[in-house]
Amino acid sequence: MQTLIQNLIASGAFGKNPPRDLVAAIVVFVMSLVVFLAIALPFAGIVTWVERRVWARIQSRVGPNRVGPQGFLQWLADGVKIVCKEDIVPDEADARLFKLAPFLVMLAFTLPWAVMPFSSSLILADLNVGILYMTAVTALTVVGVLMAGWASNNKWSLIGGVRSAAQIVSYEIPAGLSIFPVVLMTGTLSMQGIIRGQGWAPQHWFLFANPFTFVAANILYMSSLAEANRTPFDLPEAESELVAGFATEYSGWRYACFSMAEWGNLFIIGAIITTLFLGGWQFPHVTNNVVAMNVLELITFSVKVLFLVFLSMWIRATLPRVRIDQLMTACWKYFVPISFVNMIGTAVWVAIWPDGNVAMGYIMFAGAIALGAIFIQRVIYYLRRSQMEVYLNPTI
Amino acid sequence: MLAQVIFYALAALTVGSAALVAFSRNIVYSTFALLGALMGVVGIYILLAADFVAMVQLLVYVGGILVLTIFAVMLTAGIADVKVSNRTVGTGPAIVVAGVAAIVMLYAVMRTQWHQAAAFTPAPTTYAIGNAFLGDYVLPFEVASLVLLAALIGAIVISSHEVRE
Amino acid sequence: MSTLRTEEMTLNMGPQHPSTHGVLRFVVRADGEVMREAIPDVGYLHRSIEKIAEKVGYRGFMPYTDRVDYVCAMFTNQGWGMVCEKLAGIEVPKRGEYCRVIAAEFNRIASHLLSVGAMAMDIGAMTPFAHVIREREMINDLIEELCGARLTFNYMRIGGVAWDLPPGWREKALKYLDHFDPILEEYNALISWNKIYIERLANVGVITPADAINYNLVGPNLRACGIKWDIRKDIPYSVYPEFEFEVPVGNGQWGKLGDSMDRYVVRIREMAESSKILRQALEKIPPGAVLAKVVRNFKPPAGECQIRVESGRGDMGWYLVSDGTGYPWRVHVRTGSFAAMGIIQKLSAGLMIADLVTLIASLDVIAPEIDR
Amino acid sequence: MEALQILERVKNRFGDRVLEISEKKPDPFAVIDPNAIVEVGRFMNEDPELAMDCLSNESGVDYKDRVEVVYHLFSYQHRHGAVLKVKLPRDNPSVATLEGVWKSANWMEREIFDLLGVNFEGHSDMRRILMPEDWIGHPLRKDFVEPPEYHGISTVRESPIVRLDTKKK
Repeated sequence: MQTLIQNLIASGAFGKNPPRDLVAAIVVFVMSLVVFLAIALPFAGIVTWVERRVWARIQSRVGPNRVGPQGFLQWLADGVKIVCKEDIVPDEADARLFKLAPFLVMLAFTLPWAVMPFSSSLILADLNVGILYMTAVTALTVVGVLMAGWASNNKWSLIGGVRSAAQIVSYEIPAGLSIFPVVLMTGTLSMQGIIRGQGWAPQHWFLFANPFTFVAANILYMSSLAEANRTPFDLPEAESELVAGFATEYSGWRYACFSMAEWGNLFIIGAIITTLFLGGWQFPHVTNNVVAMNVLELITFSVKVLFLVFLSMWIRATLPRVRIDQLMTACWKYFVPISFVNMIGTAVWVAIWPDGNVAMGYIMFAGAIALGAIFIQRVIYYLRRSQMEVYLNPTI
Repeated sequence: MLAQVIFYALAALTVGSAALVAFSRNIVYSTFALLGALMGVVGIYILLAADFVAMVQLLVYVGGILVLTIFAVMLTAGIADVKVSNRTVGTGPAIVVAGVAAIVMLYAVMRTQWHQAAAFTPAPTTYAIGNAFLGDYVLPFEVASLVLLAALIGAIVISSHEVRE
Repeated sequence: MSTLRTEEMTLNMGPQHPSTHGVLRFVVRADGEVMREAIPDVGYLHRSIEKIAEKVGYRGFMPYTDRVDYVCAMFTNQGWGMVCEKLAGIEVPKRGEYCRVIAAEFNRIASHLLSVGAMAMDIGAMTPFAHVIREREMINDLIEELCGARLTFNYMRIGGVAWDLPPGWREKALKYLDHFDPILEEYNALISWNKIYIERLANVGVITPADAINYNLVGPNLRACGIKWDIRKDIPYSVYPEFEFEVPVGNGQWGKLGDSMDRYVVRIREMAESSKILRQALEKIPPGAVLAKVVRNFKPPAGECQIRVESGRGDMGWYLVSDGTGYPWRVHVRTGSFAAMGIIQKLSAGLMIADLVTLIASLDVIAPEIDR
Repeated sequence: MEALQILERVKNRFGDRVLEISEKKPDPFAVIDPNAIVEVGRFMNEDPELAMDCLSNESGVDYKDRVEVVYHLFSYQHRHGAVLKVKLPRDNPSVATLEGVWKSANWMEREIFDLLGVNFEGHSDMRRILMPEDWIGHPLRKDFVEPPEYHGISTVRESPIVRLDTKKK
């Protein structure tokens, strides 16, 4: 190994500064590994636990609370269990593609983390085309899903795969179009550049910059849920119709790959929307200490993303699933045209107010607060109504 | 040196996958092999510091066209069985055509005076591409858009006709 | 373009499928997502209960009737009791009838709750199921206190019911009803008026009134087609004439008359009506015995008769032939689910696969009731 | 209309093809000539005064010397019902299907075919419905003997109470 590296250095493979470039390459590799192992995997695991707890609360159950404090280590236990399970490849399946598919899905799940803007300095690679990269690599998922669906040699899986393909391809269009208003306003595709275009205060977020971006943010969130196969768009794995869709025949760690990618994608969705519309890691400049600032920014970013993740759990626990024709109708007849209007509207808006309209920001923020207040009032109303202490069985 | 290694690896990936597309008897394998070919091209674009084009290639070809191709293949009769295969037809004429094409291309390659570009520093290309589209090349760009629009309207007309039937 | 032809796919749905409500099987011929036909294949839960009846005698058969429809076993109990009483001419004491009605109506609510929850689950929402099970558990608690069992009750006897209401039970039941009525409103807010639910259910599986009668659909499925027909009102039995209640019918408010949404809404409304009946019954329940004097070795005279009970799944017909011995000569149960399954093949053409799932759920079929 | 009036009306229309009217309580019934059952059914369905729009129940009974198919008809329009019967020989019982009159007959006749072995002529889908396709015999026949095993699955219990300790060897 050492001789190989020395030979490579000697041959000039690392440019003019061999040791520095080599170190840089190794650092990037190790950092990718660390980010993946230390953030992505545990995050996907912990989200399963959070989801089960949130779900249980909404359904007036308890949820997993045995392993560790409040059941926090449940995800580890589940992970160990699922890895120990037998990895079954059905006899009639196409073994090569069947085994390859989870890797593709994992690849699509891993790649976006390279441009994840955790804070002003905590980013692996601030790519010049960051947001484009993010949407492009997440599109790889669908190839894996289709491959899994076909290779399982199960008709239900095939239907799940085909549904997934139709769904993801369709919803990529409104999702992509909803990114453009922000790109129009900032003139950059870089994640950090977009975040720097916004302020820390809500009225400076692109979410409230103008009515078009507000609509675009909502469309992007819904389309992302559809791309990530989340309820109400979880048709590819609809339990009640297709059993588990493309993942029916998978077991053990291969199945874990699929579910991990699904839950990890929640974070990626949240990160995209936080970056584009919610001001990313922006935090008021309270200290000159760079480390402290970065920690505060990391916390800000995570809180925003986790709120969006929580929102998707809430949606999943509340809403039923739509039908495939309704899904397509929603995309092609509503989301796509509205996205186009958003794009043109934002272009006009930018032409009129090149530096943005702060008054609009305040108005829209106030409106959003009012909407939120009404919503919370409804929630509290129903919570009050369902408060009850009726235990009829004397043994309980 | 490293760049060369990477280039040849990517080229091998692209050509190998393309060969698999052509020679695989299983139509589904052919389709999935396209993924390798397209990804290889993405890698070559990145190697050429064409970041924007690489991403668009990934987004459009892998995320869009490849998936559409797979989708179309999945609608083929008998696809629910994994042992699907397609016959080779017209081997003789194909060899003749391919041979002629190969000769022409080889001739062109030999005759061309290749010149090596000077070393360049990678720089963002997005702005340049955008300016080119809406500056020097605005006419071809708009014409291409018009063609696409016509194709879209045509597709809608055809499909609505089908539905009415 | 006419030469373009897509391949039909034959799918096997069930018997182990999460949304076939037990063990049903469908052979689905589908063109993509659209079904050409779904052919039901039943019998996976066939236990020949009718044959068992011929071997175990009149009294011994009562626990077996629970297994005909374990989701609302009170009605099968009541049906068997009633058909024997009708043949033998036994008069059930007034309090016994009231106990029967109370137990049965509680069971009807539990059955409809399960139907609504399972339907929500089939459409893809998990939360309503957990909520309805919570209410159903409370009803099960009440019934458990009444008869000691939570699922297969075996509460009724030929000539009445096994036990009187326990002390304090009446107050508990009323307390539960006070809790239940607003909860029903909550379900409506959570499920019924949800846009996605309405979109998924409206205009799906439309049954015309003529078809409903011709295919012998019964109960909520029949009422959803706009036919105001309830055995409790129209061929009154037990003490139902003494209560005031409405018969909810479908009105096609969200789509066409007789679609899945109508069937769903009829069930929701019936729960409110059952609650009304229960309040009246708990108020008016007279004192007295609950079980008529029936000889231990029960032998009805030779002959035959049929009765119809309005169970959770609708009109349940019990046909009994006696030869005068201690063992029934022939028992036949005509159940609501059996008839409802017969119409699925007709309805399924042109629906989507996802709709088949909601269609089964909206017809509220229970596998053991089909197969018996 | 009362059940007996209905049966009288049918008797007036069909004469001696209504073989017998039993006035026995609680459910009177009429025995119909098996050859005329479709005609009678169609008449009762279409006659405006009877308007039997629903075949509420159809069941078969094995009486050891004959097999009877019992039809419980019902009219939602007039809210009255009637019971018809056909008596069939025990060997190869066969009667015309009523599927053409009431669709609900389809499944109920399949069930009778499956459990009692009555063949319904003209039925669109005469297959076993509850029992497996390869089952031999009709379980609700009085002389049906359960086979000791089905596809290698034993249906016999050695003793009603199997003592686990004595089974161990």
